Amino acid sequence: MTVQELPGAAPYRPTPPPAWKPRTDPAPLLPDPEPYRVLGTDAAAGFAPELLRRLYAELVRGRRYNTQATALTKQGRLAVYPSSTGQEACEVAAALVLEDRDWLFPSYRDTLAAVARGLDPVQALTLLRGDWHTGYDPHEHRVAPLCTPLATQLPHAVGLAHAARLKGDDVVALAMVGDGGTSEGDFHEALNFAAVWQAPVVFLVQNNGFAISVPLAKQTAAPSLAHKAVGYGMPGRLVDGNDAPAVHQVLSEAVARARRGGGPTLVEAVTYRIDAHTNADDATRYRGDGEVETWRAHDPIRLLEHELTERGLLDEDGVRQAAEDAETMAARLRERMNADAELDPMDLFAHVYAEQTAQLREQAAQLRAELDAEGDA
Amino acid sequence: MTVQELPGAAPYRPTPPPAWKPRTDPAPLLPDPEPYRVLGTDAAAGFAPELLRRLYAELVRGRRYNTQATALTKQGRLAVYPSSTGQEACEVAAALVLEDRDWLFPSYRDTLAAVARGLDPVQALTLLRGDWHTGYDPHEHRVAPLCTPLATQLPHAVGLAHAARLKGDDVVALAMVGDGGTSEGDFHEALNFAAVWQAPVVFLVQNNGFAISVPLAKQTAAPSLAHKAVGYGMPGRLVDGNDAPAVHQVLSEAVARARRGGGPTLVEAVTYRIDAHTNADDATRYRGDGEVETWRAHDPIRLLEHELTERGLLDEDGVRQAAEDAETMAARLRERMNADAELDPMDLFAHVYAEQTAQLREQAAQLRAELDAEGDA
Amino acid sequence: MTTVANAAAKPATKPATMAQALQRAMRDAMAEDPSVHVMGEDVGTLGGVFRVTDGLAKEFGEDRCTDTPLAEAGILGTAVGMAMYGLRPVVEMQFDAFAYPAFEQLLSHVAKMRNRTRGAMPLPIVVRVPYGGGIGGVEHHSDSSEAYYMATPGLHVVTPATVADAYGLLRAAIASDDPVVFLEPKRLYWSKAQWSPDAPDPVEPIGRAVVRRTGRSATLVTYGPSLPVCMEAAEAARAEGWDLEVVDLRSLVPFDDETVCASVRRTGRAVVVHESTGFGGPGGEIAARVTERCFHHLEAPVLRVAGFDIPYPPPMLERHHLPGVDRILDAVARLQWEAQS
Amino acid sequence: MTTVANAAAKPATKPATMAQALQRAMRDAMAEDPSVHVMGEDVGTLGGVFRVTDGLAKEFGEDRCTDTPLAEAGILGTAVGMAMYGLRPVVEMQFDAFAYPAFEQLLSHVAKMRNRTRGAMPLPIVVRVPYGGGIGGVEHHSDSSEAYYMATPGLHVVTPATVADAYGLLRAAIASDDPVVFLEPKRLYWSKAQWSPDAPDPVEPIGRAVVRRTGRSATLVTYGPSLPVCMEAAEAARAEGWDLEVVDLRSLVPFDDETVCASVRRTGRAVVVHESTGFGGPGGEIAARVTERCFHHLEAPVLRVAGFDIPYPPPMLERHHLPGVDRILDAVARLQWEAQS
Ligand SMILES: Cc1ncc(C[n+]2csc(CCOP(=O)(O)OP(=O)(O)O)c2C)c(N)n1
Ligand SMILES: Cc1ncc(C[n+]2csc(CCOP(=O)(O)OP(=O)(O)O)c2C)c(N)n1
Ligand SMILES: [Mg+2]
Ligand SMILES: [Mg+2]
Repeated sequence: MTVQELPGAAPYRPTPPPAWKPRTDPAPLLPDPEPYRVLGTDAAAGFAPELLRRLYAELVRGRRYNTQATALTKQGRLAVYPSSTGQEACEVAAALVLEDRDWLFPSYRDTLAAVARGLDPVQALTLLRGDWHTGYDPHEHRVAPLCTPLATQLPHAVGLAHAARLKGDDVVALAMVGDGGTSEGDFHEALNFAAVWQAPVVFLVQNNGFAISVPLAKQTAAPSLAHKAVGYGMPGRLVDGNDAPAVHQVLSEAVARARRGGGPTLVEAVTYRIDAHTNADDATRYRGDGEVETWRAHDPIRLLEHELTERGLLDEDGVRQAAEDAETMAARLRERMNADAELDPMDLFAHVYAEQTAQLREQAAQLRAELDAEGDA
Repeated sequence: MTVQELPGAAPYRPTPPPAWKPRTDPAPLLPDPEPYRVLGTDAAAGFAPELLRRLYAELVRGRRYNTQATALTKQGRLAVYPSSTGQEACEVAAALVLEDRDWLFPSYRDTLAAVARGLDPVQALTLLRGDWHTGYDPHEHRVAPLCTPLATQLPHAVGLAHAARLKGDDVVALAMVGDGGTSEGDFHEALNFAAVWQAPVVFLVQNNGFAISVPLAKQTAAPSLAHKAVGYGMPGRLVDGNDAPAVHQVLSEAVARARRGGGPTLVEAVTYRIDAHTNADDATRYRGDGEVETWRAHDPIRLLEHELTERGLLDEDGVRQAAEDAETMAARLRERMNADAELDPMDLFAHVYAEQTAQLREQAAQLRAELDAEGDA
Repeated sequence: MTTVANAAAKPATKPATMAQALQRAMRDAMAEDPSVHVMGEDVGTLGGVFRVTDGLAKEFGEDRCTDTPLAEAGILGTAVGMAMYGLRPVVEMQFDAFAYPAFEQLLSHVAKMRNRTRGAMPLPIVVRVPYGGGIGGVEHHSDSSEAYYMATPGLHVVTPATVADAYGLLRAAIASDDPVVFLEPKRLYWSKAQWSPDAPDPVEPIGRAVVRRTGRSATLVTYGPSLPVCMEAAEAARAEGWDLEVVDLRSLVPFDDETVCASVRRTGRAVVVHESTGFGGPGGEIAARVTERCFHHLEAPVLRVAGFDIPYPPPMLERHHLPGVDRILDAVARLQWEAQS
Repeated sequence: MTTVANAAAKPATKPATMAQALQRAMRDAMAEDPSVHVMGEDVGTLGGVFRVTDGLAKEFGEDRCTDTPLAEAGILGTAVGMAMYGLRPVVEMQFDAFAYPAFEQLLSHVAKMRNRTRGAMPLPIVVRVPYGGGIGGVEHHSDSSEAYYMATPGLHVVTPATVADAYGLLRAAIASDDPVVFLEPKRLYWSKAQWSPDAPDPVEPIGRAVVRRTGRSATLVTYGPSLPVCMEAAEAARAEGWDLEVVDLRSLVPFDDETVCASVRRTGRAVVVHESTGFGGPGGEIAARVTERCFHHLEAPVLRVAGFDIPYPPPMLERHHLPGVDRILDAVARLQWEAQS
């Protein structure tokens, strides 16, 4: 076929090109240029004192949980602990904005969010203690298994939210991921599916400045991680991750939007990992004390404490009360974690399949025999 | 540690939060709201007549190449052919904007771009004829193997461009991908690496409306695919993919930017796949004739022909000349493809490793013996 | 895991292709159970590139049979989330090699979720993978990837070789509370058999091999695309005086040691036949476990006829790669008949 | 493929860990050949989570030892492009299970590029994968993924078990013009040996197994993390009157049939030992090919001692999963000694 043979070719009169219309309006999708803040601004006055006090109490508990868990690694009671010290505002807000029927999809760093949602801390720490993988029934508190392969839990959150919507349930999923995790292909695929399906899901990126040793500048050249939302056609929000009411507000709005059928939102919370990556990491290899100190000054608890104190919503008694509550929780956790986990090696074969295969039955019998022989010896 | 024990805690005076600065300015990264067009606008006057004539000749050849290759599938001379009819402006421009030392990374649909870059069409079609996988030495014309697993060639382009830059060579890589391919994780990872490394690479997305049967609306909710650039911190450009000089200009600018160290660009060319996905596909299952007709009216060849004719740069002789050239090319291709490929089954073992393993030597000997036995029988 | 088909009054059979039987299995499962969802690339409007999901979107709506964005990890990953919420996703991977981007999700989540959660979060997902060669596909369209799946505890790996099994095994896979990788032999999609969609043959639960042809001289152990080749070889072997038994595994995981070993103990000789590459392929496991269990019944080592240890060849050369009748007979001839006791 | 180390005047040896030997191998390769680039997550400033790349970024600059964005397919995919342009990338995957997102790139490109292009585009890439358990790692940190790599033609698959081999094999891998999956046994990273970094033992080209201990009763065939266990088992076996030979494969692909079969023919009995799951694991292939080649020398079937067919256990239970001395001796005891001729 040559040009001339094109159907209806000559004489050719150009018609207007096929209509182009953007699928979504990019402008309202663009995140604010600065992280949204509440504390120290006029917006703070709009928050109910109960919410602020609740946040404060949870932050204090959260910090204590982090220090306690870290201490447990030193005592050999945890195999490893990735601390969220400095990130408690994100962890706590993520838990508090959800309804009971909603689902939380934590990453391996987010045991605190799971605990703030109501999970037994000992169960939340099972993975890191090493007696089993997921230490809880995910359906009980609607907390998905703590996820170690980075960003791989994001498509799960999308699928679950999508399924709930198909079933007519007004359930929202909130999925947590780190700045490093945003580089993974699964992040991209999850956000794209969510936007195409208009799934009721909220993605919370805790940008804590590092992926282990790799700083954000080596992770992305984007204006902000929230700007990634534009490429999926969903709103992106940028928030100060150490400002608990701000995080709470932004996430609440995103959850509400998702619940009313408005689709997914990407939230970037700018925060900082005060501790090393895990107790096994040596952060001095890749960052200076100065940076850490700057962020310590922007501590989520102090920020909120200052606001509450200034406004007369918190006095010395209140501070002491919060600290004591946290101490009680920590003592309880320490005590329970000091008890040896009860282990049955035969569990290794119990849950691989709904029904044990003949091969696994054979192998279980082998181990049973070995254990019996050991016992006899 | 309780709040009070935070180093240097009381009295706490809030300091300004740690500095926030966007890594790149999002505003200039945002693509134009409408696809950029040259034909039918004043911009057309700025183009050298030689370039426009060259583009025209290549488009006509390209169309003829497409129809010829499709015909070869009917004659059983090609196993399969994914036609780029209607997309010739993108294919041709992608080839023409590159210098000899640059690299082209085509997808499986882009044999035309490879041919326009100088590759022997028979070699370009080897994969689709089925006598070998890649039918050419990629180093000869700096054309990477035609890539079938979608978007997987994009990180290759980034790595090659990065390597060239590390070696001090001012080489640019241009990688081609479809609208469907942008949903793959590899697309995301490639663009992110490119932006972080400021690699001299240009990503050309041919948005032809469909991934086989799946329309763009089920593929993305983004304002445009070009908007995805924002999330990586690179410029995104939106261009009418049937407007050859427009595509040529946008790609040239992106290549120049990459070459002078300005980093990667994402270009979305809005076009349309006039034929079915491949000769094996039945497009009537998922789209109506009306849509196809609208796009036929916006045919890249006609658009350019009209412009050239109006401006007196092309007369009937010129049209005939282009058609005849194309016909000669097609006749030659037909003839050469009608010759049976020469095949040596022993090649199966020749290139798996630099040195054949003992196991492959054994297996080659087995096949040799079988073939000899066949020959004897 | 439940057995799904039950023998009713048997209406007359008529010819059906394997693709039709698979379609019918999904259709019937979707009609019976609203939690069954089909998803993948081009499965909706188009009905799949092999038309295996033809008509499902029309009958059940796009929410039950969904054209997804083009991203395999995303497809399987969202299916995991859907299964967490109680759905039973049936995922189509368009071709074998295009399942690779989903391996992370498959290996680290799909296979492990039940175990990680002590059974609290089973994932009843079926991953349908058209596999194998023989259809003249260009590169990446003809891989035999079963070894990867077999090496991943927590998955069931199933592959039909007949029209009736295509229906029965897919129904069983969808009914299974565990994830099943369901390997569909591409080149058998258009194979036909007399079959009644209205009274499909009862199918046993996943995990049972079947003797397709009894014989006394040696056992051919095979599955999926290689079954018809083995049946043909067994026919041809008669001329050489060999009476071959043919075992169709149907399920690679769990593996039916009982049926396979019973056959090999009877015949004393065995050849494993598959398209997948030999080295590191399924045949090694099969030969090893048969030998472990039947050593003193073996007159000769268990041999393997497999694809060569090379990337899958281009269309024009694939016939040299694929196990054919002659290569099988050559292997049978090497079973040390001179040593016959 | 070239042999890289040459015996010079031998300076005194001193104790070194496997991690140090690996570091030294990269360092020496980078110093000799400017096209060698190390890349991965945390390999630069931090020196890798196992410190195997410690100091390389400092010595050679961030362009030669690069902290990449966090995306395994992207890392391997860009390495492919770099190799296309003549570099020799050495890629680190942080842990075994985190290599899975890169499988698509590995299976469809890295393994196939040379073949696809008739040798025009070889990819001299080394993919370093810390693998295996025994270090108390939580889930996804202790997988033995070698079966996946073995089933993929076009890859070399290598794993050192000693400090000297760690250096020699990694040098050979980097020097190889083909892609090499280099499996580093995590739990041997801190194992020590007397070794001289200045005159490393000459190493043979990739593909040669080595007899680590001679013996007459039976052969233990093993590799990587299981070698020390097998050596211990062989010591312990003396008390039972068994004199065990131990073969360290070093290279799973290409496989050294010659060395392995020579040993098994001598001893007449064999046990394959590895951490990877048994079903579908490397042992099946090894047992099958040894049996094919040595059938009439075998007094008993080749047995396998492997990890169970389960997802890798949590830290507190891993000792029950890993092949230990007792389990190896049990297997040796089942080698039908009563049938001894
Ligand atoms: C797929 C995958 N690759 C690599 C790792 C190893 N790894 C664990 S944490 C981590 C850094 C994560 O950084 P980020 O996403 O920012 O989360 P953060 O640790 O800061 O909370 C890496 C590389 C992993 N867990 N999963
Ligand atoms: C990883 C992968 N998944 C699936 C396929 C099968 N497939 C081939 S082409 C195609 C559609 C591609 O659409 P698009 O990217 O828009 O390119 P186009 O065909 O329109 O040029 C699909 C799904 C593939 N080749 N690779
Ligand atoms: Mg981080
Ligand atoms: Mg398209």
